[in-house]
Amino acid sequence: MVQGKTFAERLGRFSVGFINTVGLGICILPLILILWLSVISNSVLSLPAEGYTLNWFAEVWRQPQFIGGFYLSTMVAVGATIIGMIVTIPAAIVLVRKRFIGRTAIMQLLMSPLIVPAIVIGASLYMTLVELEVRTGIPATGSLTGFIAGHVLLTIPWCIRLLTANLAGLDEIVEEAAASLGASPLAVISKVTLPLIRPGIVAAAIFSFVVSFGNLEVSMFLSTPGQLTLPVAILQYLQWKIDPTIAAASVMQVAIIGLALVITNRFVNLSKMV
Amino acid sequence: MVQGKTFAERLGRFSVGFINTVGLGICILPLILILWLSVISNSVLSLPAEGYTLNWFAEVWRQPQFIGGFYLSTMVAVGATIIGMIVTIPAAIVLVRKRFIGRTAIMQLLMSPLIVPAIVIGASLYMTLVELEVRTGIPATGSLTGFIAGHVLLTIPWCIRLLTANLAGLDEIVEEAAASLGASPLAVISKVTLPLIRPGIVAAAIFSFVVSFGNLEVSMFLSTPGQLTLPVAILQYLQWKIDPTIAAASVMQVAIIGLALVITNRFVNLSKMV
Amino acid sequence: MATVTIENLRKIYGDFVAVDNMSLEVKDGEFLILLGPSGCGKTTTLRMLAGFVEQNNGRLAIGERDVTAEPPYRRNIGLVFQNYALFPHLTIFENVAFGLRRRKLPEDEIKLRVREALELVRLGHLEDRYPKQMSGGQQQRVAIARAIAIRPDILLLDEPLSNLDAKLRLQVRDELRALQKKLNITTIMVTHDQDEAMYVGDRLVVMQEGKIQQIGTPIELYNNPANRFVASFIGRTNFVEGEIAKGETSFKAKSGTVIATTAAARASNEIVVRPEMIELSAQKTDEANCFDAEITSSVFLGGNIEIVATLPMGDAFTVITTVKHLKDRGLAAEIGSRLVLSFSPESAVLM
Amino acid sequence: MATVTIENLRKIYGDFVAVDNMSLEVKDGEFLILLGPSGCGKTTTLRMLAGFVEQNNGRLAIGERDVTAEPPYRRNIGLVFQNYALFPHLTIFENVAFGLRRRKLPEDEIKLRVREALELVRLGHLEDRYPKQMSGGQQQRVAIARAIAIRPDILLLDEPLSNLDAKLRLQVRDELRALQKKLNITTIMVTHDQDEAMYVGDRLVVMQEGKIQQIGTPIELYNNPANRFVASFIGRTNFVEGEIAKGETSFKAKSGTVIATTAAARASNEIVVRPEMIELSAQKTDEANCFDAEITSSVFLGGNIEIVATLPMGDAFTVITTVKHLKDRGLAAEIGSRLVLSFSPESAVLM
Repeated sequence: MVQGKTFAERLGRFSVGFINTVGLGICILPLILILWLSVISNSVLSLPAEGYTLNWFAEVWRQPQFIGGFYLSTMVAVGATIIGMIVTIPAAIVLVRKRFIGRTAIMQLLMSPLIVPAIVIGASLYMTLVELEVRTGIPATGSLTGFIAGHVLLTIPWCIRLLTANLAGLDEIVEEAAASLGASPLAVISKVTLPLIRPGIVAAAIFSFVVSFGNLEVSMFLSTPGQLTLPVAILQYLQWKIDPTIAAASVMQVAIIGLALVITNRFVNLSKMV
Repeated sequence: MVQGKTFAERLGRFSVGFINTVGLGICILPLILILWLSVISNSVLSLPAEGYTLNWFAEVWRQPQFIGGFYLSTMVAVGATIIGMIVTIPAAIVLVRKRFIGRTAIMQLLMSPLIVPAIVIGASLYMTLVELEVRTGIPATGSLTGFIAGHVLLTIPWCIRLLTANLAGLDEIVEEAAASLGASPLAVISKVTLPLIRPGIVAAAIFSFVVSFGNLEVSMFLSTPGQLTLPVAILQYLQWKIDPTIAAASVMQVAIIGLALVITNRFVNLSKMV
Repeated sequence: MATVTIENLRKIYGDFVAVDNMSLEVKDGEFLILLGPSGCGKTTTLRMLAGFVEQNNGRLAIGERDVTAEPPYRRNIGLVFQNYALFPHLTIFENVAFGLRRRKLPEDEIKLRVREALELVRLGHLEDRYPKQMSGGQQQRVAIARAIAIRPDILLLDEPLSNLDAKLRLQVRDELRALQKKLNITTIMVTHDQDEAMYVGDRLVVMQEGKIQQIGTPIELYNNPANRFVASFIGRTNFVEGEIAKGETSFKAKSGTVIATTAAARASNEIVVRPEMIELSAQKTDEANCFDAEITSSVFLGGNIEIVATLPMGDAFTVITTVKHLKDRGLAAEIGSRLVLSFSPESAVLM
Repeated sequence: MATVTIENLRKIYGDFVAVDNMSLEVKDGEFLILLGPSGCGKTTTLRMLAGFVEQNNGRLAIGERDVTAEPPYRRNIGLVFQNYALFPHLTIFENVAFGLRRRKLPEDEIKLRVREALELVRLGHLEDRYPKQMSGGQQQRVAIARAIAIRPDILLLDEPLSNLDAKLRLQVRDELRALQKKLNITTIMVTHDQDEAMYVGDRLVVMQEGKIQQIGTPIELYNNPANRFVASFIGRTNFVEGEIAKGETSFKAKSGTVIATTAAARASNEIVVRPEMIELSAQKTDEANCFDAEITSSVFLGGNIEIVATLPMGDAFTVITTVKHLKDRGLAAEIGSRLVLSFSPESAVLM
């Protein structure tokens, strides 16, 4: 558009620029701060910085709960992502491609974990698992299975949302073309539908991983001593001691997720789909 | 599509049905359980039920931290939603409509809170506010302003995402038509763009409210004694006592959010846009 | 290569009757067109033939084979869609090979038949490209190659030309017609464009509101439209309201003008005169219908010229002729000039 | 109501020259068409006139007013888009009133002018509807009313008919032409459809690759195309390759056929003969170009008939004539039948 010149327009432009800058600043300021805090040499988390060191990152590795937390978080996130994908890919295909009674209702129910506060999900899941433990004698809280089951719940709405959006954008006519060429319904899905929604599948998997890896509310309820995810370990450490280790652990957590994203970005253009 | 008949197809159909049912079950089971737990008369949260009562809901209202938590959560959620919208509507318009250098980078930065674990955001925000308190002497943690500032951070990515999706779906040609009829850029936005992305604005506002209302990680860090949001209050209560009150409080939290959604649904079709 | 039998086909969506008890025989090797405005049921009929829409009633057969209950992937029908519907993740070669691989043919055979199909549409040199690297016309030719590579019993085309540019449309249209004649494959095409339909179709099925209005060759439909709808949909038409009793040979127009016709088979209150059947001249002719007229509009359309000539009684006739024809007769088609308009009684067709 | 001046207009996207140093004068009240295939720069030109695309070079003026640096909302141009671009959240009345409200006219004046504009497109009775409750043809008529209600200096139309059905397109086309003549408003329309262009346009600007190929009335472009591109884009054409030296009157085709022409203004190796300029007859004529030929293809197109006649030397000529014309001459257009083909030296135009 050609530049406008009236005062009102200039004011409008200025406000937009100002609000954008402030918004952006609010968003990235904490991340910059935590990055800074992770390298200051003060032994208690405070400012001004007395000097700079990378020791806190080494310190993270000396804390067994961080190592264990990192390991457990990764296992849980990977497990929840895989199981979530196995459940949601067929579900999404059925939801988008078939017209049946109650379709909208099911769609909304599958979305409900997005709306229900995570602490409610965590608490109800905890009670379910405790009940299960009491009844069957099989330990559920603190077990990898329990964590994964809980986290799958969190990832399902993300996966359904990303996959159904991708499927809805895929012209059904291409699937019809495949059928007319002799492809059975299963062949249509494996040869046409799945290859074409690969971006959606990758995006869903990444989001599942990120949501699961970063989750606190649900993990908190499911954790038992010695079986902590990284966010829970960070929380517990914070209750005990506030030093830059915690900033370093946070930075590492963000770095790991960021790395996963950068690697995936090499294969599919993430910014187009998230 | 006409029904297929081979064994492989039947197997495929069966698996899809099975996986769907299980997936759905996993999703709604905890919600049903918590609803049930909120009405059993056992004084400790356990099964089997000894009887049914609605007393726990009354009990919620006798707990000052729940009342205060509910009030604070609502204030924070409303505040964060309003400020989030003021910041993100112009930002989204600029991001979608203008081509400028660094546009993609800014878009990704604005999305970053979706990817960074909430506990990291909470921790870094906490440190920022503590630092601010120390430097300025103005109390930041536990203040409504502090809470809202923290929660706006959480709502920004949601708003940007929903608004940009809506804006991208709006044919620019309608805006050009308005300009050709003599509407200045500001008139185009107020008379055409904003009315047409109303569904996106409503969806963004709802999501902001829900995300803010249900948040635990950030609120946890910002809470001071006597200044708790509802999820933090529930968490603290859980550490002290496990009885059906907590289930009742959770049910009420979900009910409030659900009610907000139902009311909004009367004005815009939510299932189309979320 | 087969006949197609449609018997009492019916499709209802809620209250809306999309296709109403339709019966039709398509001959072996015929190029049949389903023609009509949007919503007339032509596409629904095609989709029922392909198996994507389930009929409420009726029987469908390809040759001797009843396909009424067959799923799409067992009907052995070649389909070409309006928006090409190529597989974007596969090369042109793999697009064309898709149907052959589903048939589990040996690799050598697949190569042979893909190359053959691509040669037919003159795209053999582009087999390693992806669909998005090609123009619309090329993509539609690939879609045609993909459909014929499986050697289908019949070919169904759903508005295959309407996504193409005006000039390209003519080219692909000519190719499509030549290919169909060469392969001699029974073909059913859906279109809303009468020019396209007349150009490629052996027979045209004109549909409206789910019902067949008339079936015939282009010249049959043009010369003897069964009703007002067909008359207005096929070619351009002058409608004249008035009245004629059974057996009479003169039609009294509302304006008072009297038009000579052949003996009326029945009473009627409307006739049509095709704009191309009207002759313009400087002097009176000895044609039964001969009127003085004034040119009130004249548009040059490249070769053709479209003239509106108004009679003293007020009747306006559109006349389509060629510039050459006018020149040969020494006529200028200037607005306001006066001339004589004449047409034979056979050209005044009863509605 | 104003002239439009385009001077040295140029637009470059990266390496791609969309519009290449274009200059053009549009007369007051003229209906000018920018015609060309997709990507020829016609839409970019229109968008620069409207102010939505900034030119790299050049000057634009409406009447005496230089609008080169004006933003779109101060150019006072009426715009009609391909996809109507109505405001879906406003009623028809408010859609048409939009531009008037921006001009802060009194409410009475707005009511008057909205009603007037809607009457012009015969939609006065639907002012309370919303766009989505209307058909495509009605929506486009509202878009036209909205554009003219602001009494713009000029009207710009961007493929206004291409989203409409074939039959509806003809109707809206006729209305558009009548309305433009009635209001006598300078109008520039972009289209890729030559029939549409010839029907409505006073003058046509044929564009290719960002450059103007020829400007002229339909009949000028048809009779004297400046180059091969214009010849093939406007109307149907028979190209004959061969050679002729300057001043000569006989063109030697590659096949060996000799074609009589008017004295060549320059040496050339191609001529074009319009299909409508060729006469078919049973006997030899005394026309300078007269050849025996065999009909190798014949397609009835409703009134017109398109015949391909092949000469003994192998040259194939497409001939377009009417069924009536053939009948008057007692010719049957059956494939395989032999007849005589003739055309005047003036009809063989040098490229």
